[in-house]
Parts: sequence; C-alpha cells; structure tokens
Amino acid sequence: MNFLDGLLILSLLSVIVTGFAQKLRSAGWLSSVLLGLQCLLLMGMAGLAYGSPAVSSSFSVSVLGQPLHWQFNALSWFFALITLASALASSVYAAGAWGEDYRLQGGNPGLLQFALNLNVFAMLLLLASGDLLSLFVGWELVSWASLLMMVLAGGAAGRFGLRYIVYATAGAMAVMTGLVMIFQLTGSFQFADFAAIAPSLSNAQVVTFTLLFVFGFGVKMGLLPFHLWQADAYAETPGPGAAFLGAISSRMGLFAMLILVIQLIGLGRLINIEVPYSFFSLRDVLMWVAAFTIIFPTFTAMRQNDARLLLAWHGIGQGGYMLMGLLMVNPLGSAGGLMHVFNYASYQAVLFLVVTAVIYRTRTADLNQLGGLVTRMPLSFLMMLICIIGLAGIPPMNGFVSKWLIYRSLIVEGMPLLFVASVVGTLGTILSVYKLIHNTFLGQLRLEHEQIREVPWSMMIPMLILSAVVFITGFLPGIVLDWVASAQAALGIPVLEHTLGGVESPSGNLDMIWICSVLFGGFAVGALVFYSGNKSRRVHQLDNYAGGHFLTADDRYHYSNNFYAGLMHHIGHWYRGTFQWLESSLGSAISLLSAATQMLFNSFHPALFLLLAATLSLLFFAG
Amino acid sequence: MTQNELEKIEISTQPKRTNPLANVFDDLVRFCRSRSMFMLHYCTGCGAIELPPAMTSRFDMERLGIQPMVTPRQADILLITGYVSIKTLKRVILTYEQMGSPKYVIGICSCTVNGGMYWQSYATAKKLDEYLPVDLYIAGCMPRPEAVMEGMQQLMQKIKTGEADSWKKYYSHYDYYLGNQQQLFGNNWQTPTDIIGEAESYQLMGPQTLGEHTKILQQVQKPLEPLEMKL
Amino acid sequence: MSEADSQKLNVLLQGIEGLQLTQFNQRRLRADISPEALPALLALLRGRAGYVHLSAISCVDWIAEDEFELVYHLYSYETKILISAHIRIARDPGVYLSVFDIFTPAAFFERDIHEMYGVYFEGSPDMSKFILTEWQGPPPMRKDFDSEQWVMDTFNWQDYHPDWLQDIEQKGGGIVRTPESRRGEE
Amino acid sequence: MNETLLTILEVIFMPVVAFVIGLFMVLMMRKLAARLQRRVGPPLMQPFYDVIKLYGKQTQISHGLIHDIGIIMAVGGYVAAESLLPVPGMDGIADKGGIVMLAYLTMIPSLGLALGVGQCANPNGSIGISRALTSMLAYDIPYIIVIFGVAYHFGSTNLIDIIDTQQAGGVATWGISEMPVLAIAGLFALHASLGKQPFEIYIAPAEIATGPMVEMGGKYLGGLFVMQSFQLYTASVLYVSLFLGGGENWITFLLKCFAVLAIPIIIAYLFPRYRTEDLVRLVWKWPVMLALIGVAFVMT
Amino acid sequence: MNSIVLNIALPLLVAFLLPLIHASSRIAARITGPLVLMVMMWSAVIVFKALEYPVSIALGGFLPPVGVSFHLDQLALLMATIIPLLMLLLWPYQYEQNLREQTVLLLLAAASSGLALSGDLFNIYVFYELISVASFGLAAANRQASSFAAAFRYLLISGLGTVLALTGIALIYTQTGTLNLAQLGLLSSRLDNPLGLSAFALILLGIGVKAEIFPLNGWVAEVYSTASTRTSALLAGLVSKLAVLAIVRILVVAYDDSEAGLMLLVFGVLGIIWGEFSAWRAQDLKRMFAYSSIGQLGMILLAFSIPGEAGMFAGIAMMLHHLVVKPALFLLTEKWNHGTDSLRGAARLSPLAAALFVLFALSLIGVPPLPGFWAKMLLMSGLVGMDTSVYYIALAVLMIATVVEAQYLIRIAVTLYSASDRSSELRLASNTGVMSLFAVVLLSALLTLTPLGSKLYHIAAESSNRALYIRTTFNVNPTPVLEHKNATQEASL
Repeated sequence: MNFLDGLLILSLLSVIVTGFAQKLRSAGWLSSVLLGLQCLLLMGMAGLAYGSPAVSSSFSVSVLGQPLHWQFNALSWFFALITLASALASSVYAAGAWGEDYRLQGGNPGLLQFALNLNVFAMLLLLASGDLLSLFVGWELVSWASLLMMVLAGGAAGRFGLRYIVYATAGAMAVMTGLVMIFQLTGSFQFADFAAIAPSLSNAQVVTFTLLFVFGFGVKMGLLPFHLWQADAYAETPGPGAAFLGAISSRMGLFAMLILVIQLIGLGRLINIEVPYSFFSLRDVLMWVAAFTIIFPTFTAMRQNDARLLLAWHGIGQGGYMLMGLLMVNPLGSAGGLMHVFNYASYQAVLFLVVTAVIYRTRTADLNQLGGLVTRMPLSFLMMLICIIGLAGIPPMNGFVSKWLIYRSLIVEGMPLLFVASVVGTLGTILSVYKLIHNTFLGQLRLEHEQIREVPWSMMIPMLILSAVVFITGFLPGIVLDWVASAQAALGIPVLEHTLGGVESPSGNLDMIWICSVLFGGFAVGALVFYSGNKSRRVHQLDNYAGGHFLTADDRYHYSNNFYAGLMHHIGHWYRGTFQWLESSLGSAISLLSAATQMLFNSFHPALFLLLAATLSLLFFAG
Repeated sequence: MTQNELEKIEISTQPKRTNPLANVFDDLVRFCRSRSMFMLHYCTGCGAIELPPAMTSRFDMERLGIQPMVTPRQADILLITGYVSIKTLKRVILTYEQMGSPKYVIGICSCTVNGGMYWQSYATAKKLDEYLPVDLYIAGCMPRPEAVMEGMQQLMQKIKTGEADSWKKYYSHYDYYLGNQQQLFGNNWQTPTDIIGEAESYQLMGPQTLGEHTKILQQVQKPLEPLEMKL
Repeated sequence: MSEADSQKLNVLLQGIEGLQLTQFNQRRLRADISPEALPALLALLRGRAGYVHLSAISCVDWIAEDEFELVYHLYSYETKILISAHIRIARDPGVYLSVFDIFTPAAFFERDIHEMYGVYFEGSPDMSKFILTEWQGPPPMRKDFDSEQWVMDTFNWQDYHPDWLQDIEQKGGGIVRTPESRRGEE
Repeated sequence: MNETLLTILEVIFMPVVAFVIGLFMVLMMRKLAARLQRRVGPPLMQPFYDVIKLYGKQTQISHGLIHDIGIIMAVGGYVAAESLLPVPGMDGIADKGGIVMLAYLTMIPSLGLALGVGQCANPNGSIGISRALTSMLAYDIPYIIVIFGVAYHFGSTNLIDIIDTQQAGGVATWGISEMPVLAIAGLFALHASLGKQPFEIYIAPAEIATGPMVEMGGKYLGGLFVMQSFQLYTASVLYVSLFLGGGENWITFLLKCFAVLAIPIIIAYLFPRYRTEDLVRLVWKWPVMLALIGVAFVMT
Repeated sequence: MNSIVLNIALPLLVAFLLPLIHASSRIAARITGPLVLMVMMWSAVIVFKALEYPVSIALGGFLPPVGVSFHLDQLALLMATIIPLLMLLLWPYQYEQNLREQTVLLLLAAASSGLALSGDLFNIYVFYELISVASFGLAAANRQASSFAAAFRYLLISGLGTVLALTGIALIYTQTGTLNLAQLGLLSSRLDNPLGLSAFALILLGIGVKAEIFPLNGWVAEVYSTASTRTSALLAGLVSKLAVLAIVRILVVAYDDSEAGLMLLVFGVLGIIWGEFSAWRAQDLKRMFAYSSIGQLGMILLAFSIPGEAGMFAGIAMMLHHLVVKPALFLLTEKWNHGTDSLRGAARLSPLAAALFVLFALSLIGVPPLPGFWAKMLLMSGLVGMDTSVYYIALAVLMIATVVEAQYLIRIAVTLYSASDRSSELRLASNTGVMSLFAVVLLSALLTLTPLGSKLYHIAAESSNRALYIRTTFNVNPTPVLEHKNATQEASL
C-alpha cells in the first residue's frame, strides 16, 4: 500500500461517497475535504517531482490475458497536481454560497460535486496508466465523465454534450485502432514493448500511428479542425465545473499525446518523415496544426459576446501553445509547453470562477449587459486582471514565462512563421481579454447593478489562492520549472537548465526576479510621481465628457458591442465559419445517407432484396 | 447682487508663502501655466473662424505654448467664440465645470459681451459673465487674429502675476452664478459636476458658495456621489 | 405653365369650392382656399397631379385681422410648378387639422409652427418641444410677443463705459441712443 | 554585491536619462512639425512647461482607483522598461530579459492605460482603446518578425550581445548594413507604433476626442505626456540598438536616436489619418512583406 | 451425454401437451413452461460441465454420415444453456391469455436447441423451419392488424428465404452426396467451386433472413416495432444469433479458406452501414433498436468473417454481448414505445430504467471497461490482424458506425435526462425488473472478465477447429481439445 494506491482508492471512495451523499447539504464540503485529502496524498509523492523514481501501484488487473497496471512518474504527478488543485478550488468554490444559490436556481450541487470527483478519479486513473490498455480505459473514462459534467445544466448543454460525445467517440475509435494496431505488432500493450519496436517501424506506420493518435487525442484537446465542440460545451457547464474542465480536462489529450507520440514514437521519427511535394516534415505539419489551433480559436474568442464562451474559445487556443512547445526538440520549447499546462490551468480556472462570480451577482455573462462592476466587485476585478495578464502572456505573470520559453525556442530553432503565428495568437488574446475585462468590470456601471456586492469569501478564497499562484509562479518560475524538468526527464526528452528566476542560457537569459522587482520598482516610481501631484477627487461616472451632452443614468453609453469594429471591417469577412460549415455538411451528409437507407428499407418489399441479393451473389460466384 | 457688487468682492488669493523655496516653486508653476495654455475652443459662433489663422503659420500660437485641445478635461482655457444661445449656454457651463482648475474663460466677439447683433433676441444669453466668470473679453465683430493674440498675451501676463483667478470666483460665488443659471434654465437645472463638493474638497468655499439657489439645487438634484469601491 | 397643364389642373380642381387660383409666373401658383377644403385639395394634388413634395408649411401672424395664415408649399417634379395653398384660421383658438396623413413630412413643420406660433394641429403625431427646449415663455414668433421687452426684463447689460468711449460720445459719435430711448421714438 | 549595487544604481538612473531625452524628443517632434508647417514652433522648454503645468493643476478629476492605477502603470511600466535598454556606459538589467521581454514589457504601459481609460466610462475612451489595441495588433506583427530576424541573425536575444557584436565589427556589421530590408520594415513598424499620422487612429481628435485621453486632465494627462516621451525614447533606442550598432558614446548615441526618430516624424506630418481597417490592411501588407523577405535573407 | 436430447424432445412434447394441461389445471399450465425451461437449462449445464472434448451423438444408432447426428461442443452447449435462460427471463409470466404464446415459445425453445446442437445440414434446415414457424406465431401473437401485416410480410420473405436455403442445401447434396457437416468438411474440396459457393450464398441468404443480414432485413424494423417487446427481444436476441450460428457452422466446417468468408464480410459491412445509419434517423425507440440490431448483427457477421480463432472469439464475444444487451433494451421500450421526443424527462420518473439504459447504451457503444468494449476490441483487433485492405475498410466502417451509434444512443440518454416540460407522465414510469437482471448479467460479466475471456477463447478455439470437428464426428477416440499453439500469447485475444 503506497501513496499511489492510497490516492487511487481514496479517489474511488470519494466518487462513491459523493455519489451517495448527493442530497446532503454539506455534500460540497465533504467533497472538498476528500479532494483535499487526495491533494495531501499527492504531496506525499512530491519526491517524484524532484527526481525520485516512479511509483507503481501495488495492485493490477489482468483482462483477457493482458495486465493493466498503474504507476506515477514525474509527468503524471505534474498533471495530477494541476488536476487536484483545480478540482479542489472548484469544489470549495461550489461548496459554499455558490452551491446554495445553484440549489435555489434548481440545480443539484451534490451532483456537480459527484461529477467533479468522478472526473478527478478518471483523470487520475488516466494519469497513472502504466500501459496502453489502462491508458485507453482511463481515456474513455475521462471522456465520459466530462460528458456528465457538461450535460449537468440541461437544456442547451445536452445538445452541446451530445456534439462533444460524437467527436469524442470518433477520437476514441481512432485511438483504439491505433492501440489495436500496436497490439498486432507487439503482441502486448506495454509501453516498453512498443518503445522497443518504435525505431524499427516503417515510415508509413509511424505516419499512421501519429495521425491516429493526434486525431484521437487531439479531439479532446480541441485541435483544429476538431475544436468546434469545446467552447459551447464548456460554456454551458455550471461555473465551477467549467473552471475545472477548462483548466485541465482538455489537457488530458495532451498528456496522452505526450506519452504516445513524443515519448514512445519520438519526435526524431516525425522530423525525419518528409511530407511529399513539400518542405514540411510530419512534425512541421503538426506544429502548423498547433499554430492554427492558436490563431483561429483566439480570433473567434474575440468576437464572442458571452464571457464564458470567450474564455472557452481561449482554452482551445492556448492548447495550441502547449502542443507547439512540446513538439520542439530543444528543452526550452518542451519546458515551455509543459509549464504552460500548469500556468494555463491556474489562470483559466480563476477566470471561469470570476465570470461565475459575476453571473452569481448579476445573473448574466452577456458582455453587452455588464459594465462598471469594478467599483462593486473590486477583488474579483483584481483576480481577473491578474489572470488576464497571465492569459495574454504579459509579464510579470506566469503565462509570460511559459510563452517566453516557447518564443525563445522558436527563435533558436529558426521558425519565423510559427513564431509569428504564436505572437499573432498572443496579440489576439490581448485584444479579447481586454474586451472581457472592459465589458464586465470597466466602463459604465448599470443602474440595476448599483446595489450588488462582492461575492462571499467561500467563493473568493479559491480565486485568491489560485491567482496568488499565478503571480508567485510568475515571480519565481523556478518552482514550476523544477517540476517541469523532472517531467521532461520522465518523458525522456532533454531537460531544461533553469534557475529560480528563470533560465540562464548563453543566447539570452530570463530572470523574472529581477524583472519583477524592477517592474514593481517602476510602479513605485510611477506612484511617487503620480501622488506628488495634487490630490485628485473622485467624480461620478455621469460627470463625463460627451461633447457637451448631459448624461443620465438611463443612457447606456458603455461601448461594448462589436468592440473591435474597425478591425472587423477588415477581417470580419475572413470569418467564414468554414469549420461550422464543414461540420454541418457532414451532419447533412449523414442525414441524407440515413434517409436513403431508411427509404430503401421502407419503399421496397424485402423479398425483392432477397432475390436481388441471390441473383447478384450467384452471378458473382458463377461468373 | 449685481455685477458691480460682485466685482468689488476681493477674492481671497492664496497668501504668499513665507518659505522662499515654496515661492520659487509657486512662481515656476505659474510661469509654466502661462507658457502652456491648452485651449478648448468651444466654437459657438462666427468667431471660431479667426482661430485657424492664429494657430497656423501666420501667427503661430504654439510659439507661446498655446495648443488646441479637444476635451475640457485637458484644457485650461475655454474660448467662447460667438453668440451663446440659451441651449448652448447649458453645454458651455457643463463644459466649463468639467475643466480642471486653474481654468480661464475668454469671451471672443461682441456677442459674448452684450449679445452683439443678437441683443434683442429672446434666444441668446447676453452677458456671459453672469453665468461664468470671464477672465478676458476680446470684443469685435469679429476680432482679428492680432486681437486674439493680444488677448492671449494679456491673459498670459495675468496668469504669470497670479491675477487671473476668476475660476476661484466660480467656487466662492457659486450661488450667484447658479442663481443666474436657474433663472434661465428653471429650478431643475443641474450639471453632472458637483461644484459644491469640489469646493469643499479643495478648500475653495467662499462666503457665497452656498445660498438660496444652492438650496434649491440641493433639493432637486439627483445625487452625484462618486461610485465608491465596496468590498 | 403650359396650356395643357393649366387645363388639366382646372379640370382636376373644378370640384373644389371656393378655390381661387392665381398665377404669378410660369412656375408659381397661388391657391387661396378655405381651411375646410384644404385637405381635399392637398390630397387631390398629391394623388392626381403629382405634387408629391410638401416643401414647407409656413405661418404668418396677421394680428390685426386676428388670423393666422398657413401656407402649404407643394412642388411637382413633373411639371416643376410650386403651388402655395393659403388658408386663414382664427388666431383664437388657433387650432387646425394636421395633414400628416397626406404628407408625412408635415409632422416636422407642424411641430415647428406649434412651437413658434402656438398653432395646434389636431392629429399631428408629436406636438412636443423641438428647438426651444429651454423656453418657458409664450410662442416667440407671435406678433403679440415683444421679444425686446422680454430681453429687457430678463437680461442685464454690461456696464461698460470707458473713458475713450465717453470721449467719442462727447464728440457726438458712438452709440448715443440707448435701446430704451429708441423704443420711445417708435 | 558591488555589482548588484551598481546595477541598482543604473536601474535608477536610466529612466531619468530616458525621461529627459524623451522630453527633448517630444520637443523635436513638435519643432519638426512646426517647421514643416512653416511655423516657428514651441520654445525649447515647452515639454517641461506642459508637464509641470499639468502636474500643478489644482483640481484633479479621477474616475476611481483604477483610473489612478492605470496612469501609475503607464508611467511605471516604461520606467521599468528603460532599465532593459542599454545605453552607453549603462547596461541596467538588459542581460536579464532580452528583446522578447522588452517587447512584452512595453505592453504593460499600454495595458495600464487601457485599464485606466476603461474605468473612466467614457465611450470615446473605450473606442480609442479598441482602436489602439487594433493598431497594436497591426504593427506588432512586422515588429515581431523584425525582432525575430535580428535575434536569429545575432544568435541572441540579449541586447548587450547584439550591440557588442555590431560595435566590434564596425559599420559593416551593423544591422542596417547586414539586414537592410529588415531595417526598412523595422522603421515602418516603429512609425506605426508611435501612433503618429497616418497611424493615429486612436487619438483622432476630431473623431473620438483624443480617444484614450478624453477624460485625462491634470496629472493624468501629465502622466501620459511622460509616457509619450518614454515611448519615443524606447522606440528609437531599441531601433538604434538593433540596427545602428547602439551607442559607442553618448554623442553618437543621441545623434542616432534623434535621427532615427526624425524620419517617421517627418513622414508623419505630411499625412492625414487612415481609417482603422486601412491601417490594418496597410501594415499587414507592406511592412510584413518586407520583414518576411528580410527574414528570408537573414536565414539563408 | 445423450440426455441432451431431452432439450429438444421435452419442450416439443410439452408444447403439444400444454393445451391439455391447461384444460385440467390452470396453475399447472402456468408453471409447466418455466419448469420445462429450467429442466432444459439444468440438463444443458450438466452436459456442459461434463464435457471435456467435443462429442458427436448419432441419433437412432445410425452413425454419421448416414444418421441424424448432434454435434456437442462447448459453443453448442453454451447456446443450449442460454436459450432456456433467456426464455425464462422473457417468459410471459403475467399474461392471462397466453396459452398460445407459451406453446409457441416452447416450440421455439425446442427448435432453437435443436439448431444449436445439430450436426448436419438437413437437421439445421428442419429446426430452422421450426423456428420460423414459431417466430411467425410470436410475431402475430399480440393480435393487432399491424402486427398481422408485419408477420405476413415476415412470413413471405422468410418463406422465400427457406426456398433459397433449401435450394442451396440441395445443391450441396448434388455436389457431395451428403448433408452431414463433418462429412462436408472432409469433402470441402468439392465445394470450392462456383456451384459450391453459390450453394453457400443461397444458404447464407436463406438463413440470413433470420440473421437480419443486409439486405434481407426489411422485415426487422416493422416486426420488432409491432410485435410485443418480449417477442422483439427474443427475435433480436436469440433467433438472429442462432441463425448466425448455423451459418458459421457451415462456413467453418465446409467452406474453410474459401471466398465464402468474404461474402460474410461484405454483407456484414453493408449491414453495419444500413443498420446504424437508419437508426440514426429513427424517431421511435423500438424502431431505433431494431435498426441498431441490424447494425450489430452486421458487426457480428464481420467478426465471423475473420478466419481463425480470432474471428470466432470476437464473433462469439460480440454475439453474447448483443444477446444480453439487446433484449434488455427492447424490454425498455415496453413503456417507452413512443417518439423519442416524448421521452423528455423520463429519467426523473424512472431513474433506474434511465440508468440501465445508459449502462446498456454505453456497453453497446463500447465504452471501457464495460464488456461491450472488450468485444469490440476483439473485433477490431481481429480486423487489424488480417492486415488486408478489405478488412481495413471494414474497420473504417466500423469506426464510423460506432460514432453514429454513439450519437443516437446518447441523444436518447440526453433526452431522458433533460428537463421535462410536462408535470408528470406516468406512462413513462418503466418496469425494470427483468432489465435489472440483464444488467446484473452484464456487470457480472464485467467482474469476471478474465475467466470469462479465457473460457470464451477456449470455446472459440474449439469451434473454429475444423479438423477437430471432423475428427469428433468420425473418430471415436478424440484427442484433447486444448492443443493450440503458444497458448499464453494467443489466448488473450
């Protein structure tokens, strides 16, 4: 009985307990405590992140002659940490005032907690997988568990969950095909066996495996062009659930892809495979997929008018950075990609939670129905500010560090176009997150929102802690880079040399401790200069220059709709909805085919078919 | 209270500070103020047409540090360049109140002095300084750019010496100005700027800041407290 | 106006009682008509003769006769003729029918006339204040409103009498006649 | 320890120098504009007068805490950024960040300003910010390609290394002689980033009442004036460091900086303003194309 | 061993006696049927347990190839056990007017057992005919106009199929002069010609009518949606499997290594496409399951088309899985027999039923660790193992079909759990007793996956061993069954 056994068993136990305790009022706190205990057990394995050898579970199952076993290494630990931390934050958030409110709105917070625990269990099982079969079992559990979370809200959520599951099943089928093919090659599902034959695979086989796995796992990650399901589904998930799913759920795809494509097949093979009639290697193709995954969803996010959708679309885009970083051979890039998983989870969770807090108070996430909340919910504003700085990848928050690593590696590798693509994504992010914070927290406070207050502490504390993480790991990125380096070692890729403040390298350093200190020193100077002037006096928001117009509280003069009108004049017609079109035409094609098959059944007598089939087969064999 | 009485009231200018360094500092600030005048030309009438020549290469106001600005927040000088209809006057007052002090008002053209050729019109205000404290009039119909420049230089001189402090009068005699405004606009008249509050917070209250007219205002006005941050 | 046009118009308008057409020149016609018949005339002109453009409604205050004169200016793009239909209504109560149902733009003119003269148009969509939103007094364009007096009562004047002006005045120049004194002369 | 102390001293001193030089750059800008329009232009100390007057305003209008903090961030961000830009004799913390860092650090002031403007609740301000961000999206793309090209060429993102390499080899190894196409693209991007005509869509006084500055008076506007001088300084020094070999000594350094800045300014005052979409179209077409060609040259 | 004949004789006998028993005692009549089924089960289990290697029984003392012979191997006995078990589960206990139906059911039990056990073509044909008769009776049992019409159509096509099958059998007889399967296996070289293959095609088509093979399954949707749910469950769950089993027997023994397997593949793939795509649009739960079952049968055929143990193993696993899941799902439609839209909010009224639906649906889609997943995995593994483009195409079809299947099944699940706009609809409250039993079976299969897997593998290995089949029939001294090559590796999948 080691920590891993304890963790998995406790997790399963939590699922069962929260499943039965759904109706309890204190179900939320119960679930939080259970998740907290799991966190403690995970901390017991913290040695993994600092070089301890992998932990194997002491139990294993054998199905059809194939053993399934589970183990934790630094990579699993890293992902598990993110999973459990975001789950704990979401659970605490949902346990207090929010859960009460959710109950009053007709929801079942206990069910939400159950779904949360189920997801955590599934994810831990996936992260702990010690062979391909357990990986697939974990993978499917994750897929279906997140479906449960998505459809909790009912209504439109059901539709979006359904759409998700179609994508997920398609992905699962691809993965399963890949696994079965591996099995036919090696006769086992062990990682080691596949790794052993991987170098001797033919190029065609490598391409097949890569495409199958990238498609299969990429669906969950929201890789282009399989990304359409994600934003809607996450946006409709109840707030804390969305925070959890948004933070980590999609990253499970990345994890699995890491194991199969990067660890087992190896980037070296991908780089050596040239795509015919082009300059691209297979790796380059994947990197471009990642690049487009950054750009398109980010710019789609810019046009959203619902805060949750906006964030969810960003979640898709940010996944592209991670993949892009991890497809880089040098340690900078892969460290950037891995670190981005952590960073992204930290701020995305907070962002969803803040948006939920806004919904909790105002009952809307429509960016055209909000505004000026900063005076009423200043702490929430601060959280959102910290986290959008992180999301946009601007110093001094942690998002910058990981993106910096990715940029640096792109420069080192000499990939200008990908570099531009990633920067374009960042710029797009800046634009849309400003729209988010502007339309919710800045600008005119609406008359109907004058009386609202900051959210209660039960909701505030998880946000506060997570945003502290966003800041601290930006200030001291070395903390996370330690874990990342161990994960890199576990994956068997080059390990990044780093310091507490960042990276030391002959071709350009990064020392966030200095940078942050100087930055805050600069702010201090700015404040000094500012406060040396005469004291300013606050004025009412209606005391505002509008060309001599007298503003009244009934005037809605908050500039929110079509926020980037000028830009949209130029790029608006580039939004063709091609992917939507593709998806719906595929749907129509299936519908058509389906109608045709039904018609065939209905319009002719089956005897006719019988005779026809008999004639044909006789002709076939006789002729 | 008539205009005459108003003129006679001594505005309590800030006493000269005893610290010589502070005096030098005050002088420096005043000098800078006089050499950096951002003007909001609120183009009410025909007079505005005389400003482009004053700004461009023939006379080049920028030599003197005068720049046009487009919002009252940024501006120091409010130029009123022609007849002020009652409807416009409301906006002029709003704009004036939104400017940051020290602020100066220049009335250009005869219309701002006495109504000019619209003296018998029911629709235009006649004496601008009943509603706003005017530092300087530049009469004429319309005054030539030279006159505008001359006026500007006079104002610079007044700022440099510290004479131009009519803006304080607006705070310290708000009741008077408000009374005149109410007479034209009715008792429901209210601007979004809380002049009394400002006067209080900058210690610019005078003997006649409050009075019967402000009492009316305080009765009818919609509250304009700033939105405080609430935790 | 060609003979044919004139003929046509005569035929068209012969049914209207009390209509008196006067031709000023090729392009202008004056129609004097009773207030009751005006809507019929406008409807006919618009519907049958192509006078689709109501270019203005103007009002004259005939205070001596105690009447308002309303003039409807109609223009035809086909014949390029402007017809001005004149009616007279009693000053008191100063109420007339709106022609908004015939010409939509009439609403704007009627609102303006209501504001300036106090004539009320029944059936006009909006008779609220338009330009003079700050104005509390009587309709200012009525002859019985004394604008100058009102100004004198309402506003003060600059007390501006510098020495150089006094010099000029002593020499017989400058503005020696104050507004008050001028009023006395008239 | 001594080294750390020296660094700290440099970090304190560099923004001061930058501020003074920046004010003179503002002056040069206004003077050049005046000369182009056949005017005399403002006196020598005009930028100082403006800043002092604005800070000396007696009533200051704030729309809330974020309005204040926005200005603090706008000034403070640049103060910090200046310490990443090596000048003759002072390296500050340039070796701790590099150009990518600098490029992102200079976004902090803009973000601060955007926040402050947002709190003002003035639609003109919001429109201004939306346009400013749009133009940032436009000019940052060529700018970042140029940075990529330079970093790739010199094999480093460390500005000190880049300057040293150029100074060691003389004019022939200057960025501008080795990468002329990139240098042109960089100048274009620099121009666009200054927010001067024809790219001043977010100021647009006649359209949106100076956009972000609409509610800024007194020390708020003063802060923005300071920010503008920093901005001019940063842009020109960065360009000089990347393409013109940095400063061997203060005289050549200042000469280069002012010369670099003069070019876009002279062009600027000959033009009216683009519309937003035209700006985006223009900047995404020509400078990006040039920059990509330049990078292609650098990489082959 | 010979007591297994009881499984055929007893129900047949009781079926004829039932009216008499009914006349004497109603209560006795009520318990007779279940009792018989239990006896059948008991006898099958006994034999199954005692069986160490396949046995051939010659009835009436005539040795094969002349006599009527039964072939007892594990697969046959497994089916013989399952038949009474399933019937017990689906027995119409609560019906009053069910004498006729009970009789027919007993007849069906006898015929089914016979089909599962018989070792020559003629017997297969006879029992198949008996099954047909019984199923016509069942299809028309609820005495509604629509079900009569459906049953008539069914009868028509079934009869036509019988003719074809008989022709096929006759052809084989002309080629080989025998109808004993083992004998056919010995003479299989004579069948590997156009005429022999045509014979197989005709048999396949003929029997395929019951096996819901495309395109002979036009009756399926109609019959299943008009007949009672139990009948549908029985037809979809049991009868179709038996028909498949018969085909597989012929294929394995007589048409090994011939193009016949390819034919199965083609029909299987087409069946998958047609079934799943039609189900995608179905607006009625029963119809949807009917179409879905066509697709599933396609998958089973596909599995059996893979030569060797892998295919047999996958096929048996798929078959058993479907045997458990499909009847259970059909039982669900007993109350939920309206348009899918009207099921909105049903989960609130009968949470257990909805939960069971989700369980079965997930298993059907193949979500690990449910048994359906392993079955599907075996199938995919078998397909990949062939490493031929035809099989890869089949794999692709299978993948797409699974996605389509997931879509329509989860659509129903989501509908069940979405908020209902009506306050309460009692008719949605579903009866879940028998279903729960199926769920228990499914879940216990999940728990005993490892032993079950190896057992099934042995069964598959045994039944795919053609030589063993032949030897069993002709050699009195059989060799031990388990002689397969490197057992550990291959045993798994």
